[in-house]
Amino acid sequence: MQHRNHLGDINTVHQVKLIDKGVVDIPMLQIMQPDGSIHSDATMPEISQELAVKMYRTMQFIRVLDERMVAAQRQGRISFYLASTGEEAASVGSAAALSDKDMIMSQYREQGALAFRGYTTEQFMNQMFSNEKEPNKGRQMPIHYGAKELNFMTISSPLGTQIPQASGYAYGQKMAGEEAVTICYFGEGAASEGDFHAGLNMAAVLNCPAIFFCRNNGYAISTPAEEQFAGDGIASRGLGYGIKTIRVDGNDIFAVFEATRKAREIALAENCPVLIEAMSYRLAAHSTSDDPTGYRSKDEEARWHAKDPIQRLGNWLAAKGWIDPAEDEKYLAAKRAEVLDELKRVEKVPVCSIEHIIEDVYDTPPWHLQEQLQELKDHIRKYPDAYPKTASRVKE
Amino acid sequence: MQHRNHLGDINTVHQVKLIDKGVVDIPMLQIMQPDGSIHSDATMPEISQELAVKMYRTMQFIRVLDERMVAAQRQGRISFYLASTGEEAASVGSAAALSDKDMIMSQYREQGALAFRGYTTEQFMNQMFSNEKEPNKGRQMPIHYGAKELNFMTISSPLGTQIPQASGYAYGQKMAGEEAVTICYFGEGAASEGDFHAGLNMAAVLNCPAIFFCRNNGYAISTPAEEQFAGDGIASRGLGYGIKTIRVDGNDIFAVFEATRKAREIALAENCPVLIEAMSYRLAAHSTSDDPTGYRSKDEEARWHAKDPIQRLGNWLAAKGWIDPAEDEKYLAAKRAEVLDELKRVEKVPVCSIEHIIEDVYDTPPWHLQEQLQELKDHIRKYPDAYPKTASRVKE
Amino acid sequence: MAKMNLLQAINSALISAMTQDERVMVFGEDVGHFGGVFRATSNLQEKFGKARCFNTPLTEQGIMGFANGLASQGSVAIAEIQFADYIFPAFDQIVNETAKWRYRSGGQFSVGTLTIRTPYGGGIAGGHYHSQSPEAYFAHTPGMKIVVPRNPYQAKGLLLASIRDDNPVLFMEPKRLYRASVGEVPEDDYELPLGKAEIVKSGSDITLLAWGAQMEIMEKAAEMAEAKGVSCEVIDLRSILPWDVETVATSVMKTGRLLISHEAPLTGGFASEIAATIQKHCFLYLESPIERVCGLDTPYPLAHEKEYMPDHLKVFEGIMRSVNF
Amino acid sequence: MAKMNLLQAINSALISAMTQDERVMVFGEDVGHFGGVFRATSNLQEKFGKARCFNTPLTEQGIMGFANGLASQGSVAIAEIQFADYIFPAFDQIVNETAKWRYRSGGQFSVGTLTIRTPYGGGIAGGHYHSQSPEAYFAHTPGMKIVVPRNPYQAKGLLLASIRDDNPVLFMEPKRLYRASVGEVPEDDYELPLGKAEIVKSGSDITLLAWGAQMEIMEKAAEMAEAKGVSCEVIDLRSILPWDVETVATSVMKTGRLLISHEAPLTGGFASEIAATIQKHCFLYLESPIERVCGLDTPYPLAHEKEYMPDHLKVFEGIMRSVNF
Ligand SMILES: Cc1ncc(C[n+]2csc(CCOP(=O)(O)OP(=O)(O)O)c2C)c(N)n1
Ligand SMILES: Cc1ncc(C[n+]2csc(CCOP(=O)(O)OP(=O)(O)O)c2C)c(N)n1
Ligand SMILES: [Mg+2]
Ligand SMILES: [Mg+2]
Repeated sequence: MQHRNHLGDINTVHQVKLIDKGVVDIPMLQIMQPDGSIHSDATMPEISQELAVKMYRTMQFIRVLDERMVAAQRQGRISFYLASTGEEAASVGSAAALSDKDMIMSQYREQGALAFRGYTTEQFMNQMFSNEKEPNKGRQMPIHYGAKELNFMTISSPLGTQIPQASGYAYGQKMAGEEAVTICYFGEGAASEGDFHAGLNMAAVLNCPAIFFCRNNGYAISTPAEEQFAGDGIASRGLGYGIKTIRVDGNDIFAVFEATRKAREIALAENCPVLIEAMSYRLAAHSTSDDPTGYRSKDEEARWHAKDPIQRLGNWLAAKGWIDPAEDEKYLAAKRAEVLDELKRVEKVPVCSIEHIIEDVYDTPPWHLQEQLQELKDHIRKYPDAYPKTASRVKE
Repeated sequence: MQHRNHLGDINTVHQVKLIDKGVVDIPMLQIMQPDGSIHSDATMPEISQELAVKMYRTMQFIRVLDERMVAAQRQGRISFYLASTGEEAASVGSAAALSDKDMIMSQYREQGALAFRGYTTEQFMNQMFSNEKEPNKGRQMPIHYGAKELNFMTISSPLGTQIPQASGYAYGQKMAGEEAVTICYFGEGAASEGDFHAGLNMAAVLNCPAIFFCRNNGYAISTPAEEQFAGDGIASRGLGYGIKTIRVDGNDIFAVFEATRKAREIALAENCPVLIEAMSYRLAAHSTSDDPTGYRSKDEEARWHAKDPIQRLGNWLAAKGWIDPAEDEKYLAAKRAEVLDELKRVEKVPVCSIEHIIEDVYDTPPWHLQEQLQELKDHIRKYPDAYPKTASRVKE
Repeated sequence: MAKMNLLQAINSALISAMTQDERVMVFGEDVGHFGGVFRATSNLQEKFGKARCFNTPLTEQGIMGFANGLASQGSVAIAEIQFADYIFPAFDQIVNETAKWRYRSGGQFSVGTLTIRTPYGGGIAGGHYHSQSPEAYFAHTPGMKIVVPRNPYQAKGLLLASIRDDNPVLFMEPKRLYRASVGEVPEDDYELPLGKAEIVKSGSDITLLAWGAQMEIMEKAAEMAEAKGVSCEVIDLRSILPWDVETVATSVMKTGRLLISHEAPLTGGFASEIAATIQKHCFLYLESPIERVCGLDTPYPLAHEKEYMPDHLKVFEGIMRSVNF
Repeated sequence: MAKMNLLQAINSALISAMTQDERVMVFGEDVGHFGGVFRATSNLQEKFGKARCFNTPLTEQGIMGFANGLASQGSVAIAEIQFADYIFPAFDQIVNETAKWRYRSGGQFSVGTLTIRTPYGGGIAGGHYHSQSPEAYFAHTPGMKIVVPRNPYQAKGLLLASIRDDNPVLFMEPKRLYRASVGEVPEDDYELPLGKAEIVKSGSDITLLAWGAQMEIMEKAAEMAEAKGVSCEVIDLRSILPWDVETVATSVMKTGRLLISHEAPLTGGFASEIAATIQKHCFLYLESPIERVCGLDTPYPLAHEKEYMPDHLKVFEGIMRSVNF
């Protein structure tokens, strides 16, 4: 093979040789079969009962949360929601293979990773109700989480921006001598943004210990993958950047775990990025603003329902005797109740007081923002009925 | 192989399989050896004597033009110049394989393609002196050519922007039913821009008959290719986009010709883009503002001087008996004289009159620009000595 | 005439344009079969085929690069940016390329046949990434035209004019009004002039100037002020670039007062340009300082959206400040 | 003290910052071994190693994305954009990310340790892609600070303050002055305040306001005006965002007149914000309309650069228009 990142001599051919996508085969790692059994020639990663059950329960919790919050949105209790149904194994399995010191930079469909890190039901609720208890101070739309203490970077809506950012963050970790990597999640749609290209190329050239984790779930809102790219998925791009790449069955949590574990090991040992493409399917609508019936068939959805990642791990755990299937319903019921209780409790928590409107624009509010706040407060005091969320708390 | 642009089933492996750049070998097409002889197992493209000599003379002309204009810049006669020394075969060879109807969108180091299309010495001079005879009206820095009648899009300085533009242009040609493609030239440095990613991906997905022609000349100003990317050149990226790709020896004009001819054929027949990576070396300084002695060795330069593309074709032509080497010096001397004569003549041509300062911002100058022009003219009339280029021609 | 909401008016304009000229193409994220996330491009793919109305990959810089190339070829390119908040990755293609294409080529080439459609503005609980009003970022860019309609009738006529104008036009659609604003719209093809403001209501004490969704607010505030005996002249600027200084200046010379309002942050918003120009043109006529009632100098908030918005009460207060100066 | 040109002052500031804090990193196109196309980063790689001063691939959006991530991690990121004309591919990363990072996370995360350095402005025969002054594009963006020095002394002190300020700063360097402006600069570390304008010369008849390379022009015009008996107060704004309204307003209340000048096109330039604000603050003090002497509303020309520029003659004419109003 030829490295063309130098100017040395290079092998020649004397007839046109077209390189086309057919030349490389990028199969997908699968350890656990759709029925929950392990491939006979697969090496199971070392996973304790405690960890396996935690992975399972986290997926179940997320499934419950997603269902309840979609319903809550329909009832008008929150303005927006976005479920990860069908893709829980991708985010939970990858998060499980990380260290808590690793930074997570996510897109928006990785609630599983966040829950795995320990984000509580109450924290989820606070964020979705944009209330004053939320560390992001109610500034972002529902599902745009962020938690410094969990090393989970606050989510940004503009797609793809976190990709070169992850390269920079990882570079900083390396310079600081931390034994930590940055994992960056994104969809196959976001991978079309210029920032994807910039981020992966820079990570490769600047030797950044980052894991680029693409959730290829077949759709970007209504746009199917075949209108998004013409190559062999996102994995085939790794080659062009000189980035080691693993394609994995995104609905097989063990495969996801193992790929991520391996990627982390390589990233740290070799100070380099690794690309993972997890093949999965967005069983849910894109978000509560979307209705997929207009752009895909029930048939297609049914095929992927059959590959449900939670069921798959459940089967394995049950066969192993690590869970009692009878407990499942109890756990789900308890989580449903917990979510509903928190929801009811949290929806009464007020939003931040008006003082916060000018905070965090700068490290401290400059004089002009203080002036604008003062004017605003005077105005609210004059028309308290028009600003019910804040008026009662406006101080001099 | 697996296409991941659908959601069908996919082959699996049960152990982690890392895909790394080593897995594909992308050799480089070479037809003519550095000494000018043809590889015995190569198929020579059909090239008439007339065409071969035109290619040769165009390269020679560009070499002369570059030398003279670098000197002119040193003398302070023009403000800026940028030579293509060492890379003449890449632009001339590719342009020779095109139809005149094909649109050329270039970066800035493709004066060879422009000269091949018929741009005259006088036209080159007019542009470099930003004078009133220049169709771009003296609005752009030297070397930013543009010629509608030659289907040569006006060059833009911001790097990479022409790449997605070429996809759009080609799409338009296809929709208009034209038997024509768009060729888009860019450097390996510009290929790091997000626009590269967007442009190639869109061309692949939207089936645009475009040829993306990367001149990999080892440097982007001072930045060597190994600090630009870590993959196997730019060619290896074609795979990720599902774009048919050819790597070619950029100093072998026959290989460049044949690759481009083939690419054009495929682009038109299959309505798809083709990527060509031409391996070459920027023998010149980046531009007259640059001095490469600070960042690369004389040795390295010498190795590439030995691969001079003009010499190579000259040897072939001489062996073939299609040129008389004795004519060479005459031709060069004539061209040198022509360039100098035009230079002297053209440097006296005035710049556009002041009226043009507000033109072409919009289709017709809106009232506010007319007002600004009026004020400016009044001002120039008041201080004619301060604006010597335009004052004498300011009308009421 | 038919009753249409603003989305339907946009859709009707696109159908008109595509029917009349087969070089017209519509593209962007999700605009194809799905008809766009707001459904402005509904049925276009069915009617005109996949080659003329198509999804693009998810890349705004790519969409605008592609659009520039397509327009320079002579096709009529109508590119959608899904939210104005996501236009920034395309900023270079717009500001350095679209706007300078004709100029740099001495008029040899142009992208005059390009129109960029994008939904903008707040009031939909969208927070700082689904509520921005970025008109001022583009208004500093010679070579662009910028147009903002206030209702369905204006939307169809201005969009058709934008598509056919031989200059690149950024057409910003007030998404808060997409379904909320309903009105009579001719089913036939018609155009409204670019670069011309419209006096929506005559008055004598103060001129109120805005555009797009903010026009509703101005009218509401004007009613409040009229109840206090203040006669308001309400103007819809309609075109941000080039803008109609004459209509505004003539009005201000009559009323002696000017209030401008937009949702975008105060500092560097387009109201600043208007104020700077009008204080010069109307210096001797101004009876009080020009008022700007705008968004705060913060990102667009979520929980405090209501407080942030330059609503009718703030505009009303501004009017009273101005007349009581 | 040592005599330095503006480039040397920048280089000296970078050396100071990198010596004092090992978390400081400098990167961008060609800034490594080569020292940058203008040589502002000369010898940094030799002194501090390739890990702390390095070339990036050629991608401004990547540079700024990387810089955002690096700064959010706690490193001190100094990113160079080779020319301000090429900052637009990074517009999204700056406007949507850099500027909103702290806000959207409720202060949990920030990129306060980020500084973006970029050479701007005309007068170097660079045409429309090597001459732009894009400060106004960024000035409409809450969360950013924008700083422009006028000479070597200012450059070093303001750059060090920018690097250490806990907010992202866009530091724009007047490239026309890189070698042309020479002055005494302390070799030691020092900082000059952000957000504060400086009165460069006191006067009583008119206030002249500008920043960066334009300050030279103002001083030259002021001399011409003084010769005609007009006493000029000359102010260097230094920080475009947040800007020092108080110093400017106080001056205008004294002089009664204001002229603002920048190279960027008139429409939507930062002079508009200043004019809009000052006409409000100083309404009863203004004796003539606020004058803006700026670039034309066209791309920056090449052949007609001299004619386009707001030179001392145009500023002088503006002064006389103002005092003779
Ligand atoms: C820059 C930008 N453009 C457009 C959008 C609107 N948008 C939100 S999600 C989405 C689709 C993303 O698809 P993908 O990356 O595949 O992630 P998935 O939703 O499938 O998880 C789009 C277009 C955005 N948020 N940011
Ligand atoms: C967007 C942008 N960034 C930076 C520059 C400054 N610049 C001009 S040429 C150049 C290097 C380009 O290298 P490459 O693409 O390899 O082309 P080559 O000069 O080798 O032919 C740079 C950085 C630019 N013109 N545009
Ligand atoms: Mg997706
Ligand atoms: Mg190069």
